[in-house]
Amino acid sequence: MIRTEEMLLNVGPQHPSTHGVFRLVIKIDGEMIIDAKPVIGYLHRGTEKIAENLQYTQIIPYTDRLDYLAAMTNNYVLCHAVETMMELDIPERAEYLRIITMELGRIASHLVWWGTYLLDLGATSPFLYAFREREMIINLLNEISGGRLTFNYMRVGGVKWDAPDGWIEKVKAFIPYMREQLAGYGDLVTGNEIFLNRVKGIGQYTKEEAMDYSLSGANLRCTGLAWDLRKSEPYSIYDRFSFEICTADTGDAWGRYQVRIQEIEQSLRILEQAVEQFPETGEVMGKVPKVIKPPKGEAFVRIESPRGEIGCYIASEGKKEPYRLKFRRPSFYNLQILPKLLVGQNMANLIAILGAIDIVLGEVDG
Amino acid sequence: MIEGLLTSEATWLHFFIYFALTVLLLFIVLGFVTYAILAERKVMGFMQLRHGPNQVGGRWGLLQTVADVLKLLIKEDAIPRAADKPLFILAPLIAFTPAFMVLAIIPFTDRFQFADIGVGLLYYIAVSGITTVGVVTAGWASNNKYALMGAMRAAAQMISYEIPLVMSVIGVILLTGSMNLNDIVLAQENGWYILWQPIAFIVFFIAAVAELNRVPFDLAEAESELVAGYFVEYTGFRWAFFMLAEYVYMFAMSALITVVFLGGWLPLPYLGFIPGAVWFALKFMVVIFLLIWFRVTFPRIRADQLMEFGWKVLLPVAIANIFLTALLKEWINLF
Amino acid sequence: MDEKDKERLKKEAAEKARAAAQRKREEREKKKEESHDSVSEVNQTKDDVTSNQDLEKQKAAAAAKAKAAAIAKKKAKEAEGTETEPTSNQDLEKQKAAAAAKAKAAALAKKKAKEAEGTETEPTSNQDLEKQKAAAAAKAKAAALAKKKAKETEGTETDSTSNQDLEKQKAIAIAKAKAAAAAKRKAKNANESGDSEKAKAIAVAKAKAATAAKARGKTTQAKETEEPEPITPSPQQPILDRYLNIVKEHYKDDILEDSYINRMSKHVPTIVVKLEHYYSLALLFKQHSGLHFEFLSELHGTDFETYMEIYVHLYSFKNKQSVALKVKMDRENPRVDSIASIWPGANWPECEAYDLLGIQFTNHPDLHRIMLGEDWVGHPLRKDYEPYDVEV
Amino acid sequence: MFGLAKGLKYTLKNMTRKKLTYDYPNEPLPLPDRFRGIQKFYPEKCIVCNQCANICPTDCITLTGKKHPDSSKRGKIIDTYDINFEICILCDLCTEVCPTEAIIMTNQFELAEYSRDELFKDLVWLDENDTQLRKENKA
Repeated sequence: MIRTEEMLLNVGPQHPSTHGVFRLVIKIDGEMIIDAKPVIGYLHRGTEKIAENLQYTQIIPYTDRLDYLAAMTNNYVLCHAVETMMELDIPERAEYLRIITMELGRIASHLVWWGTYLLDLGATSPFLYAFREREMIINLLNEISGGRLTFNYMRVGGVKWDAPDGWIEKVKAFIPYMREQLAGYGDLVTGNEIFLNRVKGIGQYTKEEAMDYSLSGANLRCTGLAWDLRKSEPYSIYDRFSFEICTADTGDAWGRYQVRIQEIEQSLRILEQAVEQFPETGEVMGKVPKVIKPPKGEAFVRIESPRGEIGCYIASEGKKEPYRLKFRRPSFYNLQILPKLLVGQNMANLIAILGAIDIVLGEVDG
Repeated sequence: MIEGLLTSEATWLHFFIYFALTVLLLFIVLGFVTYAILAERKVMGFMQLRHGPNQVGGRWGLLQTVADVLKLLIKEDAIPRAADKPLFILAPLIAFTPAFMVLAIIPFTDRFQFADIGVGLLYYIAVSGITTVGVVTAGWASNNKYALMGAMRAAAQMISYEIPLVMSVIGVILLTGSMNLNDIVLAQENGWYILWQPIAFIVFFIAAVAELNRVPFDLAEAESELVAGYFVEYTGFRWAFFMLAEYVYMFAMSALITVVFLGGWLPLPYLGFIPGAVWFALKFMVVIFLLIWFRVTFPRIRADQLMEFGWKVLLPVAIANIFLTALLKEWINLF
Repeated sequence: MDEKDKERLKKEAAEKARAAAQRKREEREKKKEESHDSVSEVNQTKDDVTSNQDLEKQKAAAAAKAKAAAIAKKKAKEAEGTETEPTSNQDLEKQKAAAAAKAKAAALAKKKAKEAEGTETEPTSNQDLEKQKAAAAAKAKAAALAKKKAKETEGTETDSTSNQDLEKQKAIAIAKAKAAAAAKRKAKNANESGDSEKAKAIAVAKAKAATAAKARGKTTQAKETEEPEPITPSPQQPILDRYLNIVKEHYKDDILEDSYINRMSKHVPTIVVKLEHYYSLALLFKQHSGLHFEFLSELHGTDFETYMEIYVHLYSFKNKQSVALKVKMDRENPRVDSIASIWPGANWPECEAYDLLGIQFTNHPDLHRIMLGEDWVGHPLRKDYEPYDVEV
Repeated sequence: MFGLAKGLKYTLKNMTRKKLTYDYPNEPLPLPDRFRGIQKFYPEKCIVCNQCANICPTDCITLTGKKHPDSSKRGKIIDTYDINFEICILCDLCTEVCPTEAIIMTNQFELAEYSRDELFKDLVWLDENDTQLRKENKA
């Protein structure tokens, strides 16, 4: 028997594969992980505290910076919470614009995940292919909102801008293009034996464990539970579109991969229907009081972000500023299961597991 | 001609001629490394819908690597305080020197070869193994956990893949009856060994990629896992030495593959008017391109899978190939 | 004037690191008031801004300003008080906190006594000025809180307000007005004794705030009494009833503080449980087949100034139903059972609540300051949080 | 093995495709009209209503007004106007609330400076920042 010594290894906060400033203190025996302890908070900016001194409109730019890969859904969840409290009616056209931008954002977010995950696994090219498509989405969103990453597009009661001329046509043209590229992704990665060996059976958990750990999004659906708030608790106008909840039944990184790739397809389906049904004319801003003051009380709403269930809790005193604002940040909840998954794995799997959870540190740290 | 110098009278003149030729080779190799890096970046760029380097040295970025090397040379030489200093300094040299030593036995053309020794193939494999020592030394001396893990991975990988590498060429040696690289090339006049020994070629190529620590076998420096693996603490010209060693090995290994399986400088039928050096260069470049292409396409294999693949797949296949070749040879000899 | 103003501001900044925004607003507001051409002129040039809005803003700013000033002053005084004690630098923060707590407790007690009496003890001696001031501030605050509470109960009780309620509110309003008056008087005293401007501002602001609050209270009261809202039973009501029945089956005594449908939050059935039964009810919620809330969607805490609250949003995939479980606890020593052993997903959210609000979770597997680090002083999401180091 | 071959084919096919990179510093990036770049300020349009400073989520705008020099006219004119680009998040809210469109966004986004102090832009700088202006400020 060889005498081995355990050592403590700091993965991060500056590590190429932790997707931000995330630190993981692992105890390893050789390359085998015995214990893992995530350390977060390096990107904590106190959004919730800041928000207590801001009017609702002023908070929207801050939400952009939580999950900076899918800022549209963050914009939406805040507006949705306030609108639910105030029982506002949103104009049809604004709802469609919201859906279209959110689904575009979802595709963009999944593309970034796809690219960076493959980068974690050592393949450099998928990253650049994914960013080729993402760049097109970003350009579309830039055109409509004026921002490439932090859109600040939605407002309580509607959206800031109407779609510019020809924008809907551009989205329309993008859909078949994206489908074609997805097939290419399949050729490049999905069938690749090395890749399959890296992800199959890695980071596996059961449905019960997933529920226990409050996982959501693809992390939950990969265990076979068909749970997507867009379908299960339809908000906005998602009930008008036909699409499927993507699931896999393996509960491992491969399942999560499949779910996310399928979700891109389903988002394209929603987009297709949305641009088809897009109303010709109409307002993009509903009738909203000049100063937004939700009535006294509290509300918690949750919607489906690319990373899972994003929620927003507002306690209002009937003032311009929220008394308490709290975001349920899916990455934060999803990351909790990591130590459990890591024990007994080796270094290479660490990256594969962490990557498959799909965290955004801006969101984890809030 | 060069070979003659080795056996000639030991005079200063001969020594200087030989020395000058060696320096010439050194510069050729350095030139190769410079442009191999550029080519790799360019090809990768093109495959990834980018342009690659195009700022320094015109549209094709011809001076990009030169600029990079200059930058590396004038960079601060940082040695971690807790590092084992003598070993830390020594490690790049240990890793780098064998890379040049193996070049001596490679017959680039029928005349341009520095040492035509009888056991050329064996020499190559034996000497190239020394580099692992340098890598492990670097990993150990850095006093960094990532570096240590990278070094251990490199050592394990090198040992595992050296064996199929050797085993696979035994088929070729059986057919040739010699370990001399010149003989091996000449034996391919009626057909390259890639045709006679396809299994050996595949095994050898895979093992060679692993030996070179290139994607999909780049575990030792796995950027996304171990940050940079064994040379994570190295900067400046010491780091450049590791890089140089890596690319010189790429040069040497591609040359070896060309010699052993692709017929070295031998021309294709009816195209004998093209000089051997050109043929060699062409075949050589195909191999290099293949390596780069792999790098663009594949994800990294996992450490345990790498071991499994080496011992459970490549080695049995290589051994089976030996038997097959032996049978084949006997069968041919019967008639 | 400007210069004076600025100087004062600087002084204030030195003694407190208060949100810069408020200060700025205050300054602007002051200037606006002083210069002859004020809001109305702006209004003339642009019709976007209504005077009403501006007024409101001003009022809010003034109130905020006054509050900030009061807090700062109180703090300074407390610091003074503690100076006599042997202090070492490193202990300072702790002491300050302790002193703050003490002072608060005292104020609370006093306020309570006063409320019970329903009358006001007049400030008697000049030397006690500071104490009185603090008391007055506390009183005003208490009155506001009481009002808030009253409103809350009103809001939650679907039946219309009773006479008793009305009376209580009236009493509160009176008390408040009195408090304001007292504050003003005291401010005058303070004026004579030295720091003039600030105190005046405080008094004015407080008075204004008080009247505004009173007015608001009256209007809401009127509304609520006049038109009892036409209540259509919520579609979720049967579900809540079912929950309550199950809870009743399992507990003999009443373990719930409250239960209602939160119409504002997509009609989610909301249950407020008593602190000591929080854990067992959570366990029941997870394990009972009729409830079966296997998914913890959200857990967070909130500081409601009079109490702390934990809000847990649960969901049952089996029954496709959700529930909001709330528990209230003492603000000064917030302590609650951890439910991380029931839902492992509650682990980090509880750490977050501990970190940002200082809520202690007993039996938590690994309670640590997850966001800010162990060396952070204070709990930022508490409403009385003061940054340890002055912002640069 | 088949999957590997497919991947190789895909990358090889991409080798001859059109390159997608921007030649950025040499050619300006194509940006839409709505792009939120550094603000341009029109001092003559400003009515010192303070709305931009109030709406700013990061409080990076400070401004002061002075009396109109022409005493026959009422109202104020702008005296100083500073934006601190260390903390400005270019959220576009200031231009959204401005009643006279005295402040609008441009397509100018290059803000890198050698010193943080240089990120403090004053009225003159913001006035002179008049290239690539946004054409349509309100939807």
